[in-house]
Amino acid sequence: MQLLKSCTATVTALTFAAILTAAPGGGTVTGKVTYTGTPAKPKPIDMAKEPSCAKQYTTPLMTENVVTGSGNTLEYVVVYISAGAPDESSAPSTAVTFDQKGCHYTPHVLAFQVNQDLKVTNSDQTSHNIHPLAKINREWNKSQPPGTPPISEKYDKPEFISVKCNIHPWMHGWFAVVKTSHYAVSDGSGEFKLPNLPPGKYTLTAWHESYGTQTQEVTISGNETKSANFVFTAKPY
Amino acid sequence: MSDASAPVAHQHAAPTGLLRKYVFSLDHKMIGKQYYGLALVSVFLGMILSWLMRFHLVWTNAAIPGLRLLSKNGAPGGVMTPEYYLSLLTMHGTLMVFFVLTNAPFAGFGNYFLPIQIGAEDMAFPRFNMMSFWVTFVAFLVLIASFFIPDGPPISGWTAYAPLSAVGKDAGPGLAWGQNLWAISIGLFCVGQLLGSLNFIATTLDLRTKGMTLSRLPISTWAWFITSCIGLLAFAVLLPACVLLILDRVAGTSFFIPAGLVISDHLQPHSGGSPLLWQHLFWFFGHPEVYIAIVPAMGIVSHILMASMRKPLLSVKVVYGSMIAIGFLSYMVWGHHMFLSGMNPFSALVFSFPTLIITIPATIITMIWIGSIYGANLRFHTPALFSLGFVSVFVAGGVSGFFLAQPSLDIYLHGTYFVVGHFHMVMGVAAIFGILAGTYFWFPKMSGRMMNDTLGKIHFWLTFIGVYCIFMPFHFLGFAGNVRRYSTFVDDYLQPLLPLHKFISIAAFLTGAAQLIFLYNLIYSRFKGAPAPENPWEATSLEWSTTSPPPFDNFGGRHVVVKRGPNEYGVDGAHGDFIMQDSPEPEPAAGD
Amino acid sequence: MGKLLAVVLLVIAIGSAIPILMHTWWMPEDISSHGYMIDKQMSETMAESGIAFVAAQLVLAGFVAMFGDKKNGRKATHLPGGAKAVVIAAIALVGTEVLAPLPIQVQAEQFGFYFRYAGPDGKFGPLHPDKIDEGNQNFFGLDPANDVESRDDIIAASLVIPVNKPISLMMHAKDVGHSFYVRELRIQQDFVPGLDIPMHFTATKVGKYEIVCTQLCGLGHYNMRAYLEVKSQEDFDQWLKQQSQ
Amino acid sequence: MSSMALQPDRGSQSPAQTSPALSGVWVAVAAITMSFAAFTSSLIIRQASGNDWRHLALPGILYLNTVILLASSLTVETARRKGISSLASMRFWLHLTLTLGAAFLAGQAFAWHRLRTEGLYLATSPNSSFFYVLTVLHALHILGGLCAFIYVIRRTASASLWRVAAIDAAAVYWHFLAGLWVYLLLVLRTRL
Repeated sequence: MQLLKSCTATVTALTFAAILTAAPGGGTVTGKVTYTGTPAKPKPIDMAKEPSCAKQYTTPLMTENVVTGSGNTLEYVVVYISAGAPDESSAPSTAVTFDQKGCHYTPHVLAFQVNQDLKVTNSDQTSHNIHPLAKINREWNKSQPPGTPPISEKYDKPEFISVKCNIHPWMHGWFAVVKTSHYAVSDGSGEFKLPNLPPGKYTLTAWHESYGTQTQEVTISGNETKSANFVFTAKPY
Repeated sequence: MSDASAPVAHQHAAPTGLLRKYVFSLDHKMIGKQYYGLALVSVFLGMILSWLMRFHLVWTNAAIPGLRLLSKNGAPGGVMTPEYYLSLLTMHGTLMVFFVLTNAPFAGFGNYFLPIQIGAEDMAFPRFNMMSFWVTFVAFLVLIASFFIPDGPPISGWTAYAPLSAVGKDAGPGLAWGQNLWAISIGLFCVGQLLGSLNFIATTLDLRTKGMTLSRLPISTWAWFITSCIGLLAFAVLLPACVLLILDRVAGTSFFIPAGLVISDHLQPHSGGSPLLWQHLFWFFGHPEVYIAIVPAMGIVSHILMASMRKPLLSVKVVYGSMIAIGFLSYMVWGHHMFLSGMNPFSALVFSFPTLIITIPATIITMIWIGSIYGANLRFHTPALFSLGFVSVFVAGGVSGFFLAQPSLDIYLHGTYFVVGHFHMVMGVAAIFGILAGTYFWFPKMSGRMMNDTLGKIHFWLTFIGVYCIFMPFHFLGFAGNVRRYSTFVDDYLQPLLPLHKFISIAAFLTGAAQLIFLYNLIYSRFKGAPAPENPWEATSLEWSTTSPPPFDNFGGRHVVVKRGPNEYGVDGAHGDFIMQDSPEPEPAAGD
Repeated sequence: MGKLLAVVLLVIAIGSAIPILMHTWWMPEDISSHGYMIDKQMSETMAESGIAFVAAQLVLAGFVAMFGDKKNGRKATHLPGGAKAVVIAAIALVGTEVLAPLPIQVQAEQFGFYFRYAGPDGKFGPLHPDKIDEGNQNFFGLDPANDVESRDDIIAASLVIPVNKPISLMMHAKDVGHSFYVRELRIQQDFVPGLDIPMHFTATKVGKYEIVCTQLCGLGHYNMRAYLEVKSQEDFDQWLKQQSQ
Repeated sequence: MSSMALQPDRGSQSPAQTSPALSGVWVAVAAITMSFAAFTSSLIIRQASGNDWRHLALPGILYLNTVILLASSLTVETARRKGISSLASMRFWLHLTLTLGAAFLAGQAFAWHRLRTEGLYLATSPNSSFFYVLTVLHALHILGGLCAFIYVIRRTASASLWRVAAIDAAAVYWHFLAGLWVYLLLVLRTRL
């Protein structure tokens, strides 16, 4: 009886493992995010009030609301499957980390899944308060003195949450909480990649903090790699 | 309510049930002890909070053992966060000002001794009296509850300046439910104090025993009576302020919140309110509150000083007059707390003048105390020491008040530790010395046992030296421009001041630890102290002509008849150099 | 008649000036350690207004005496330069007193100070609280897309001022109550939300000083500060030019 | 409790022969005056501080309520004077007062209802905020007065030894509330 039970368990585990390892064989969506028009110039940040941070920069840190690359590419755009994929039953067990270093959030936009562990760390010699201005999820506001353990939190509903530090008003970042495991944030060259998509018809959404959202449909069959590009309209102010 | 017209409760036997005797007691003596006990719990709680704050100020990034258990969010890994420091600051101030400085010298001792000193069997409205304590107790529980909610206690200080206190969670942790609990607690506290003051006034006016004319009232009763008049009007103003604050917070009104505020990126949905309105209402209460704390202590100390000096004060009538003047003027000076609030310079002048005037009666009283010591036969028992210590710290705290009364100097000193030093000296330490003097003086009467005098003296010297070590340097910090209410000193110009802060912190730990001697003495003497005689201090007022402790109806069915004033010291009495107020012996010639 | 009026004016001017210069009715002797600043301020104001007062009376008296009606039909003339000269002279005269202060807006917020200079156009753009976007360095809620005046406004995290020049600070709170305290300036003034409070001062020494908040404003109160940089006029102009680029 | 309350007055040994109930009420009147002074001062400051004051037209029923309340002040005075000679007559006048007081509260409730149907809620404008705060708090004090009358009526039914202090105290309190209401009505009506 005992043996039978453990056998069943092993078989179940193997089946799951098979499914999981089989999944990577799906299709991939890659693309590039660009803009047209004239975006606002990044502005230098004056950290005079916090000398321990200011001295870490030889040239001032610039604002990151709109970060562009050569060829009109746009960084920090969250691209994710907003419809078509089944809702994830469980969040990944790995935690994502949001670091505060030099009075600056790294990364500027952090995407993670609903119910996934979020760790906020403070690498500075000064206290920060992490204040994600959630509207759908529960809002919290916690200080983190230097040298204290990371703050652990979770979000149980999808939302784009603006994150600020009241002590250092220039600090600003975003949590992109999504309910799918298929998401990416465009990199310095505006590129993103969503691998491992099983065949199906999907709605792809791209979100930018200043320029809003765009969607497009994409159909995946087999192991193909499809391309989907987004173009945002930039405004000078 | 239903008992409003029944002045006397004690014509039947004392209650025997535990609940009626110790909890929902109608007996003013038990209610007085309950107030005192609540103040005792609050003062040690407040002191522990001040320890935590002083520790954090000088060892900012060090973990405090056990703090993590108190608050997970407030002390991640045991290191205090800036907001938790402010939470503790708020709770320290609120506990000390309301639940200690108002409760102990006024409601505590006043409840116990005012009826006895006027020869009454109880307060005028025993049911109101009981309600007053239990409402205050609920206020205490509501306040303490804020420690146990996730966001913690409010961070807006004991003055709860709007709009910080009015806008809610956007402005920081503790400003959601923590601030609600604070406002509810203070509102309830006002109700409790209003009931108490009403009782004190009616009792003093109507229940004096035969022969107890107003001029024969002991000076402590005078002080309680004046204080209840101040408190009645002051708390009657704070209560509406709390009501309006709560409405702004929960009902979306805009009494204190102006338009166009953006807090944590959130445009507040309010319009047109006036933050200065809160300041006016609060300080209209707040300044009289200083005298609610200090006038009873003045009365207690005068009372004890006469018994220790074995002579009356130079002029008791002048002290009465000065206390009344202080009470009256305290309603005209609230604006001096707002010199920096954008009042026009003319109003600053208007408020500066009575502020300087109000120092005159306080100075008169102080000079009378000091002048009366000339030619006295001082008995240096513990209550006397604390009374003399009171005079000393009151002078120290009063003198610094001269600086702050002048707008041009206040502009430099207002936001600094100078103010912290000033009000801790004149309001905190002085009133606490009054409470301690009263405790050592009246403990025999309240418990029937003497407190240990040697321990008492050790306690006095450690405390007396300790408070000067703590609060004098605060003034120096103030001159150096050290800003108060900072949880960490990050400014460049504050760095050279850190050693002085370290000195203050260590002095605070030691002085606080010395209070454990008092606590031990209190508990030990309650059960093991030497039995107290009826009149251990050879004092004259009526509480000393009944047993220790007094019977349920205070005088064991005896109808006390008062023959003379309360200050018959330094005379040729039948039992020594004093004559009791109710003593039937004839008036002797005064012999100094 | 003109001569008489002139004489009377002269008597008034001199009669008013003498007691002031002689200190006949003056403030009592200062016996505080702090009062010298108030005395100094009073003397300065008195000297400036006094000179202006006497000069105006003298000029008036002179003109009255010189330009009385001579009956011989002299053609009326205007002051050389006309109204323009008068306006310029008036601006120059009053301007040193009233218009000269450099207007700077200071906004206190959780938890910092931000300073706004009007920029080359000399005008402050209007504020729109709903446009505040701190992550994008828009601390004041300017709307450069629609308000032309806002486009050249200079926002700084430090208060940079020229030495020996009157400064007019307009104090504005974004969220809750704050206070502006500079020990060296002997200045402390609350920000009251909903009120714009003016404050005037002149710094007399070049250097870098700390501005701190002394009104409990929330969890970051202890870290709410900025620097006051007092520069020479040339350095200040240089800095301003650099900022407006 | 009531047995205790019926004990004869011990004031015989007191030098001051006034009743604590009466002095207590006067003290309470002082405190309530202070509270409402604080509220109405706040109203004046608030009216001047913002430009969002929307002066509301008071519902007409308030004037009827005022008449009712003033009438009840007369009836309670009659009750107090009749009480010296006839307990039964006093009870009648007290019942009448009680009814008028209840009618006043009902009238106030109707006034609140009227404002709500006009879309004027507590948080609508500073004027409506103050209207609700002042009228509701005044109504709570009226409720307290009605409780006092019920107590006095019950006492007249059971006590053979009638102490006049309770009715005196209740009457003082009631007259004060009537005066307070007229003051509040004027403050709310007047645009400063």
